[in-house]
Amino acid sequence: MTGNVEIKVLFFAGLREQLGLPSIQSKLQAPLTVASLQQQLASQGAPWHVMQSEHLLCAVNKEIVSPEHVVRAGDEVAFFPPVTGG
Amino acid sequence: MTGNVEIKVLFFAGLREQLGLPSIQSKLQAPLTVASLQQQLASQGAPWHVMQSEHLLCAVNKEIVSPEHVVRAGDEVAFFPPVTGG
Amino acid sequence: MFSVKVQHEDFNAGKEYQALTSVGAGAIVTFCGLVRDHSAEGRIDALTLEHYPGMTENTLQQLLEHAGRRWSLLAGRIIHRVGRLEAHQQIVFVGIASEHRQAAFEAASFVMDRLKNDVPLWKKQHGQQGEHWVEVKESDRQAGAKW
Amino acid sequence: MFSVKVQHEDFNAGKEYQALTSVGAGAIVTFCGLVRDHSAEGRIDALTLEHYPGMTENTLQQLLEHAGRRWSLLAGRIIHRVGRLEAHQQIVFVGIASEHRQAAFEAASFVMDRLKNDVPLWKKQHGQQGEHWVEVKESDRQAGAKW
Repeated sequence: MTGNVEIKVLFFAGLREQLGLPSIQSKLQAPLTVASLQQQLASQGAPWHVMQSEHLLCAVNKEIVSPEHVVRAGDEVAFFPPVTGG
Repeated sequence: MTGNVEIKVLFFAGLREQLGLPSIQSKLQAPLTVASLQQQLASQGAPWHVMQSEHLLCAVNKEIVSPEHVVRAGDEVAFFPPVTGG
Repeated sequence: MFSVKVQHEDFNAGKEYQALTSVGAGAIVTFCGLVRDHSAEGRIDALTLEHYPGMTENTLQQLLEHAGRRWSLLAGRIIHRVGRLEAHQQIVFVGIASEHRQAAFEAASFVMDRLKNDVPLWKKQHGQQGEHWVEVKESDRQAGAKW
Repeated sequence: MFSVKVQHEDFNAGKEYQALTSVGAGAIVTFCGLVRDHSAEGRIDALTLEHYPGMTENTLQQLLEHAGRRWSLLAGRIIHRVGRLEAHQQIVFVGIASEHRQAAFEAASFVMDRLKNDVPLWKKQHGQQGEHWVEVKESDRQAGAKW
């Protein structure tokens, strides 16, 4: 699948605060891996450089995925720092 | 210390039932180890032969002791099977 | 058999335990985590717990099911609170019922170790040093990796 | 800090847990043992628990103190019931409060493993096969020896 895909991206905890927003709706060029999505977001200048952190985790449709995971149209993508619950 | 010592001996659980009594008061020749006390009790004929079991535990004054422990006048001695609480 | 709740409201640990007594278990282990009033860095006034609605519940449910495949369990419950929680308040309840104690102890311990590594929940700490997001502890990472 | 009770009356596990929440703990682990309604040999109707008055309490207290030397604990409680207990009734409560969860889990598990080996308590089982004194399980002996 190629062309533009509409993707919702959520941010949580410290990352949400650093970016100053809980989510964005993005039109991006597909096919697209999580790693390249993260890179594209990180390249948008301040404060987006915080997306460069290799410690960030990514979930697609509420399941943890690896950086190689391919994002599809309609997916809900989330980036967040390592978890600290319990 | 030698001579006769007055000792209370308690029995619990299955051992108490096999002997048909919860305790005895005994005058015994001192010095006396737990092992020899157990042997003396066991040699009194039925049903006392059940005291021969090497699985029995012994407490003196409510602390577990080894067979070599020396019993003294006024001690409270208890014999019982391996424990199964919890 | 397995139930999960994510809520701001406090929970009654006694009632949660009671709910586990109806399954004929021989052993019930519960864990409760509470907000401590201090850490190595000083006084703690409160924590704010953030979660990812939907994913947090799913991941907790998967965690109980994972424990249920690994040990022979009769029932399991997790409640995790979110939002601002003051010092000494309850944060999390984990209850595991099984026939024998070893399975209950291990499964409850497993759930807590993995919860701290795998479930989308984040703690912000408010205290003597202002407020900051809690860092991952190396000891928690190791505890999660041992299973 | 450490409290022990041996009694016939039932206990309220929720209240026992509550009593442990006043010490500023970050982690509270509780264990409850209940009378199962079956074993490998068939139906169980009830258990009768016999103890050695005085020694049972002393040994339980020593067990908590031993745990308190081995782990960093804030509080610990044991209640062990004696007399006739029907299927599904509660037998024993162990509650441990500490700053961190690993100490609480390990200490509670240690107390149960050692209780089953060291504390003068004996179970008679009433059920399908009549009544008999419960035999020591090899798995319990091993669990007690591992600490």
